[in-house]
Amino acid sequence: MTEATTEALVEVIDLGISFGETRAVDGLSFSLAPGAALGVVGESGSGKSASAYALLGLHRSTGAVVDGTVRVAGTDVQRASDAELRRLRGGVAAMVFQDPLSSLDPYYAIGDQIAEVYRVHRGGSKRAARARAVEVLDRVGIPDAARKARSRPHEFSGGMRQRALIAMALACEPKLLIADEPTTALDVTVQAQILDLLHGLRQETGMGLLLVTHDVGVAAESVDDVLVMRQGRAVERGPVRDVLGAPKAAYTKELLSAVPRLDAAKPAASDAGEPLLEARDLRKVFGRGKSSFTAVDGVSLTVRRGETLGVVGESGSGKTTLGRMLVGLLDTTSGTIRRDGTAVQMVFQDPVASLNPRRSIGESVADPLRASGVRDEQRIRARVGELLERVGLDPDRYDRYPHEFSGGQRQRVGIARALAAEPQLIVCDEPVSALDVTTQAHVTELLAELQRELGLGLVFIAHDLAVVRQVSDRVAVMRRGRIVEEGAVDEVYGSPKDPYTRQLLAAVPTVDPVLAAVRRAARKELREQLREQADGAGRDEVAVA
Amino acid sequence: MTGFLLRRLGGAVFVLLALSVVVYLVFYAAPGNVAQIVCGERCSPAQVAQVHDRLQLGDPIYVQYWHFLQGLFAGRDFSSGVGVVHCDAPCLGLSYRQDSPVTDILVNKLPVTGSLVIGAFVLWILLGVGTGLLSAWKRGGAIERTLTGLTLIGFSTPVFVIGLVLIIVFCSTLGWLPFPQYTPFSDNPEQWFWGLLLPWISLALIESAKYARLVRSSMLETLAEDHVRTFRAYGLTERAIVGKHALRGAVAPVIALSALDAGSMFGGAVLTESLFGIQGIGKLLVDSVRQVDLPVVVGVVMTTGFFVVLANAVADALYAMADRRVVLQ
Amino acid sequence: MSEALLASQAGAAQAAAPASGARQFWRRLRAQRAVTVAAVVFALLVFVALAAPLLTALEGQDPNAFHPALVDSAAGGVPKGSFGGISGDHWLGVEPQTGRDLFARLVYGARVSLGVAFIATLVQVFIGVSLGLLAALGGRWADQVISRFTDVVVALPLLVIGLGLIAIVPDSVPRPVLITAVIAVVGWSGTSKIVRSSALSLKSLDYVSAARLSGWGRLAVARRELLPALAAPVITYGVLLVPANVSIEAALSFLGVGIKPPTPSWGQMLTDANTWYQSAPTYLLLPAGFLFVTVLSLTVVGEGVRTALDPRAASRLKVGVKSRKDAKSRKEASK
Amino acid sequence: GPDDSGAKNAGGSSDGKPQKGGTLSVLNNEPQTDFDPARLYTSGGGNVPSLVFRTLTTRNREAGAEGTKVVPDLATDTGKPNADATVWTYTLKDGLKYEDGSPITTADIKYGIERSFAAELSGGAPYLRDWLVGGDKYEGPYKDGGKGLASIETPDAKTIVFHLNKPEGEFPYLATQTQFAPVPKAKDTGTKYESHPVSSGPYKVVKNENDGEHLVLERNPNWSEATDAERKAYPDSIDVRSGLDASVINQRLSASQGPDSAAVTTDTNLGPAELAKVGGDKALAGRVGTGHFGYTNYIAFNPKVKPFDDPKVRQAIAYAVDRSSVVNAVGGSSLAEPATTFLPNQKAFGYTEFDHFPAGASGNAAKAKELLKEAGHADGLTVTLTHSNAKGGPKGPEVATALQDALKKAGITVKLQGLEANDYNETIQSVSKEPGFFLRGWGADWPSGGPFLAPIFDGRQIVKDGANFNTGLLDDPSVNKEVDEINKLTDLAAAAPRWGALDKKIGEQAVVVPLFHPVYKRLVGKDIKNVVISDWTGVLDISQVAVK
Ligand SMILES: Nc1ncnc2c1ncn2[C@@H]1O[C@H](COP(=O)(O)OP(=O)(O)OP(=O)(O)O)[C@@H](O)[C@H]1O
Ligand SMILES: Nc1ncnc2c1ncn2[C@@H]1O[C@H](COP(=O)(O)OP(=O)(O)OP(=O)(O)O)[C@@H](O)[C@H]1O
Ligand SMILES: [Mg+2]
Ligand SMILES: [Mg+2]
Repeated sequence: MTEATTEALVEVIDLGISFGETRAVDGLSFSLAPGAALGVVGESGSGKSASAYALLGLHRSTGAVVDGTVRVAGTDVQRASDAELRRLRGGVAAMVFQDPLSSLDPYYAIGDQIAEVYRVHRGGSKRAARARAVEVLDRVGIPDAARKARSRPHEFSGGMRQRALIAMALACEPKLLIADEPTTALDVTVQAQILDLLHGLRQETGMGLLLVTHDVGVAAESVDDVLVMRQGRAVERGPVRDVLGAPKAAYTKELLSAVPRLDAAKPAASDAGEPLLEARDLRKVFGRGKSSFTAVDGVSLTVRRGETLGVVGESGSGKTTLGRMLVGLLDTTSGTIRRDGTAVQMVFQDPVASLNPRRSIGESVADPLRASGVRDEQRIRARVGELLERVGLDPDRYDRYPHEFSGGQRQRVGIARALAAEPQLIVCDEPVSALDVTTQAHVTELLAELQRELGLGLVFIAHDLAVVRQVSDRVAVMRRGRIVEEGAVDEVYGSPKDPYTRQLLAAVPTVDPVLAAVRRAARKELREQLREQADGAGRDEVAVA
Repeated sequence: MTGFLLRRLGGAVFVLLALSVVVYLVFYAAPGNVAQIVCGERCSPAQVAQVHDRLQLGDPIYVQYWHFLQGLFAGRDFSSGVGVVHCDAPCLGLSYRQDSPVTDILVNKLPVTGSLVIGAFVLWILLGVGTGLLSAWKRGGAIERTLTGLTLIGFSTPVFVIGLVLIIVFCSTLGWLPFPQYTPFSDNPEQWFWGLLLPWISLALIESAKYARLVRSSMLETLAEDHVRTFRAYGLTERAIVGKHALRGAVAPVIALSALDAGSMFGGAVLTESLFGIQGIGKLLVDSVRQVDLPVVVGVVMTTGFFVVLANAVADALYAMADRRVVLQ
Repeated sequence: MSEALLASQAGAAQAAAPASGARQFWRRLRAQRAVTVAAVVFALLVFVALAAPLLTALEGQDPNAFHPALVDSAAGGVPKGSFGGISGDHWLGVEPQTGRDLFARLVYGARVSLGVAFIATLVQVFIGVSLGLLAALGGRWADQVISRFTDVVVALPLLVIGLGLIAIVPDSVPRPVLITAVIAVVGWSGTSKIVRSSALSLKSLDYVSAARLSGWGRLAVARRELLPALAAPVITYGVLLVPANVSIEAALSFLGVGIKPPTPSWGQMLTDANTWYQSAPTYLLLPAGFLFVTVLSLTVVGEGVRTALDPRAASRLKVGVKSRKDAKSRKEASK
Repeated sequence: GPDDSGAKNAGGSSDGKPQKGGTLSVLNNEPQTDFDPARLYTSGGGNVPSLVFRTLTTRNREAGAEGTKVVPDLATDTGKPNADATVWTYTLKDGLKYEDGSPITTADIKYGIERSFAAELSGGAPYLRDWLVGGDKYEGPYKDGGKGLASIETPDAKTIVFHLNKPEGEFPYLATQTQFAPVPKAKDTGTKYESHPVSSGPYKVVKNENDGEHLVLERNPNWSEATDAERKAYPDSIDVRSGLDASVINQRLSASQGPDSAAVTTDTNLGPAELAKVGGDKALAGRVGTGHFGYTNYIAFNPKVKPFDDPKVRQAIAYAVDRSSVVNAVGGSSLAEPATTFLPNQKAFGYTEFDHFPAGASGNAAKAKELLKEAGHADGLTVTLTHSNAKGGPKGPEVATALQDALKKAGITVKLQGLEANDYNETIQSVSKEPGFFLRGWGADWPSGGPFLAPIFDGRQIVKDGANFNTGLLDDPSVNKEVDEINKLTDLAAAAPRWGALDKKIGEQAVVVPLFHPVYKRLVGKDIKNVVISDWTGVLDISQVAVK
């Protein structure tokens, strides 16, 4: 039963997790002291999320088999009663899920959901809980939090939903925060802000942090120790400085060398061809009357054959909305889009929602093929298998269902599906945000290859500036529904004109932990500056971390 | 919103007219000599002919229908023998058998059926959703199996069996409840309630089974979704998760179905009404069909139609409120 | 590539390639023992219905033969003897008033009730799903037209429809066909409403958008993406249509468009038996029991199908997990 | 029947003399939709209506066979006929008043009768139209320009004279019907009159909700016991609720809780299932009243349809009929008595026992087969039996299937054709559409052979283009003549045996096969006293019932 062991907040010994015949985690051991931060990096599908789940006993009665010992804040998670587990969950240890976009109840206001969770652990009146919800939403940088707290999840952008989930976790002031890829949908400034917030909380409240991430830079900025995972096992473990500075394991070295660099540009693009898509003066207004909100405001752009247009920008700036309008999934409020029969596809930002849970991923990928009239089963299977393989998935998993895949794997399924029909234009909405750097490199390479071969046009929405630079010919920077800067990628990155672009570039995390600390201090200063500016302009959309 | 209302209004007019046309056509084709039935078995052919004339049955069907439409929009006059009965504008005609305006008859019956339906509705929603909730919460256990069994018994037993058993047990044998009887609410609310309790219960027992099953299955679907995992991971009790988050996912089909059931029940829960001696619209319909009292049948069917349309409009509005992703059409 | 099939690490021999969707469905279905039992029960009922002449021949009774001597005429016609006159000749006793053999009437009744009610249910579900989907996906006009048409059908009482049919349909149309058609026509609206409302919710989901982008038409999107998700409520509701249809069939016989007497059906037996439940309880309990067993077995099968349709249920059902150790550790884990 | 008079075994549980006061509840199935004396079609003035409407004559309110007699009501006697019974004269008693205290005059009775000719107020019995001189042409007081019907004379306010177009010795029976109730012309509101008819009887209408669904009657202060020898009027008020389900009525009466202890029903029999229960309960059995109303259910043939044109086929069917299963189908021997005569077995009808085609209790298949063979149907015969779809009724599928099974034994294959009730009536009552073989029932408008036999077997009553009841299309001059002869008799006791003889004679032709006579079994509340069941109505007379 519960012993009064204070030393370790988390104690994992010889953890193993099997899903049926798949052994996802095997012999994993680590511990975490109160107030400490452990980063878990590694290959997509290496069992990071599965291990994180085990800390809260979330595998219980799902059919997954867990062995080994897991102790969190003195509670033996494996043996704890349901009531004990409930006390642990949220109150002692809170979790931010990897797929934040589908992790909120679509029917309830976001503020209410946070308030509900808060009241379970902290009690108090409904009013107080709502106020707390607004407070934490504000802390994670949701502009106009009091009003936005009344929105339903579908009215939030991807990054906003992710932040709402972080807010939910923080609302209860847990002793341990398990954050599974908490910043995948955030632009670098907001990401930095969140990471700083977590850092601050650790210092203030002694919160322990288990940060699962594929972004080595993020890990470098926020944790003390790193655990590198591959194929369900730990391959290397140690202080962040040592592991990232002088990696021992071959895999770690490989990983580090694959980290995209801000200065690595795309190899000279083939000559841009005729325009595939032309958008003029796009506007999108959600809602009506007083509660209306202009998500996209007068955006014009052109995408040509064989060209990649990178779109970066603030979370909630209208990137997804724009992307959906471009492919025709969303009606425009005004403006025109000329597609001229271009075959378009989209990689959705939320890989969970974009896959039908009842159809095997092979079938989902095969969908565009079948739609285009291919009937030969053999051919379909072969083609799908090839696509799966090219995005780094085992073709034998054709008949598996989405819930059997890790976050990064699902994202790749989505890419494979978009590629299946050989479209002329793909709008990729954060297509590699959940992928470890090696896989990421692999996928971007694949896209580049197809672009060369087929003259594919790409709209590449991402928050990772390095990746965008790597894949794009031109880049557009969005903020508050507008394109604030657009141009050839080298120009924008080399000599940014808009202050916002400059701020973005400054916020890119670095792999060097020492440099990271220096940057953090610099950011704080910049933020203060910016706030003064904003105050002066009568705006206060920059949240205070 | 105004667009929605206007469209619905147009829809309602269409539904009501379509219903009246269908009823006219059916009764035109159906067997049964109205004049003979109204006059009585032993009327002579001459007397039958007089009645035939009096009811204007000799006119071709479209003329009769035209008169009906005229009555609907402009009112009509009828002879009472000693004088003239005027029937005001939304006039559905005069009952062949009762010689009073159909609208008056319906207005008398509406509170009766209304009381029955509204009470039963509240009860069956509570019972159905409650049972569904409980069986989703306690899924896989003995409680769930018992509940499933009970709801299915409820559903596969006809109302006259359930109703009669209830009467015998609670009224005759135990004497806990008075024998069901309709007392207008305005006369005596307490008697109204006690007199209608058993009819409500019997209807609810039968109707609720559907809702219980449906709620349960929708909830199980929702429980498999990702967002439920979030609340589990935040230590919410299974009860809270089932009762709040999973239930919300089950709301859509419940709203849709209850609108349908409540609306169509305004056309009368015929069996329930006749078993419990509640003289509502259902009983009126059966009697009128039997007596080939066309104006009343048209009136009843149009009333039902009206409530069906109304209930659906309310349901759609509610539904759009419940799920903001759905736009009101 | 980097994809890790970790099975080998777990020491398991080369894992069999996962089966195709349909095969997995069957696997998940078969993993539920209650479903197998229920399916057998239902199959037995169907067999009883099909083999009615054989079974009654075995008993040696005719479903329509009167036995006035077996009932107590002065007491209103209650069957003589205990338990509704159960004897070696009359396995389940006899009907009050007429003395007809209950067993024979029940097994013959199964033909009508299962045949008509079941087929009608299928037709209702088909119409309901089609129209519901059309309303949800076909745009504003289609929705308006279908919804209002549904209102008209809902508002038309069975009585009026019955009368209309008596007038229109010639006698040459076989009764069972007519009944099935009538029941189907009056009873699809619930399904259609449920399908419409669920489809409206579903159609805003990303995976539906993805399918649309793939180039599928509305119909194909509905069939491929929405239908599987709609199966749960539709099956649940559809199962309940069976007893409802049995009652409609009984009601239709009042209107003269039902099965012609003396052919028995459960619905009519229930209707006739209603006042008898104090004096001759078996008369009511037997058809009620048969109907209940039918509905229960269908419910369990439906529930099983619903579960099996959900791939996420596979792990819960532990399909493919054979190791005993797993089961043990799971037990531990859950306490 | 003579052997089981309802009054003997029925009665309340508490003893003592009946007292005035209290409220009597009437729990009924059918609402009193017609409460206009012109529209009512009742035997002997009806049960509830006769509390409000007094008529020239009325039925004798005595138990059993005594109750089949006609006695004076408003009139001083049962009528004075002229020599050939074509003119009938009545004189009113003194001191007769309406509920508002105004006097009742013969002009009002004449007006009441005239009203019944109006198309607006149709529904009554056909006799006035058929018997009164000029009755077939008269269209009622609303259309006659104030002239009235000349064949009714009111020489003064107390005297009324009826001129008939043929001798009718049974006119006093007719004068019991509600059309003979006075209606003051000034108070006539046409079709609306029924909502508040002016009372001449011991009770007046104080509430009439939803077309007779709920009636409340209270004492009429202007009714004088002295002028009314028949109605006892014990309760102070009477509350009539209708639209109740038969099984619920019987439940309520047997439970007898609260106001239901002072409740009766005038229209709901014990059902077969309930009989079985009542049989096992002594206390309950003591509260059951048994009565007989003159009614016969029978098989009707249309001799114009093959093979029923052949008397042998009809006789074969008569032999093959299994009356015990038919009786069982309608509720068993307590609710029906097998019938071999068309006339009910009551003296008033002139019942004469006969069984021309003895089938025994369960049919004589051998004899039937023999006859079929003679008729040339040695290999059996297939016929269609048309029946009503109304469940549980005497013309419904239950009886039809019982017959089907019985005839099968005689080698007759019966196909069933069920029709919806309206359709059924219209079909069997139409000379052109009439099927060959169907189920039918006939009840007496008053307890005499006349209204029982004439409509069914009198060839002059065949209605070619309307509702016809002579379903056998029998037009036998000797039958017609005998009907006329008996109608001339004003000595009803002498007339009765002649009706019986006529029945026996007609029976030989097998144009109908009598099946059974229904028996009424009615439960009363436990506080009900003075239960009187006459053979005229077969049910307890609520004008005699007391609740204290
Ligand atoms: N329910 C499940 N059934 C079967 N296999 C599963 C299930 N959940 C996860 N897996 C498998 O277990 C492995 C580990 O998954 P996990 O989600 O922990 O990966 P991860 O390290 O978080 O990867 P990513 O970075 O892509 O999110 C993957 O190979 C995945 O396919
Ligand atoms: N259906 C909707 N109703 C109301 N507001 C919406 C809706 N969808 C999006 N919004 C709002 O529009 C803005 C832009 O959203 P969008 O999803 O396009 O952002 P984004 O640039 O993709 O952000 P992220 O990088 O966080 O995904 C957000 O402020 C969001 O709240
Ligand atoms: Mg993961
Ligand atoms: Mg987005």
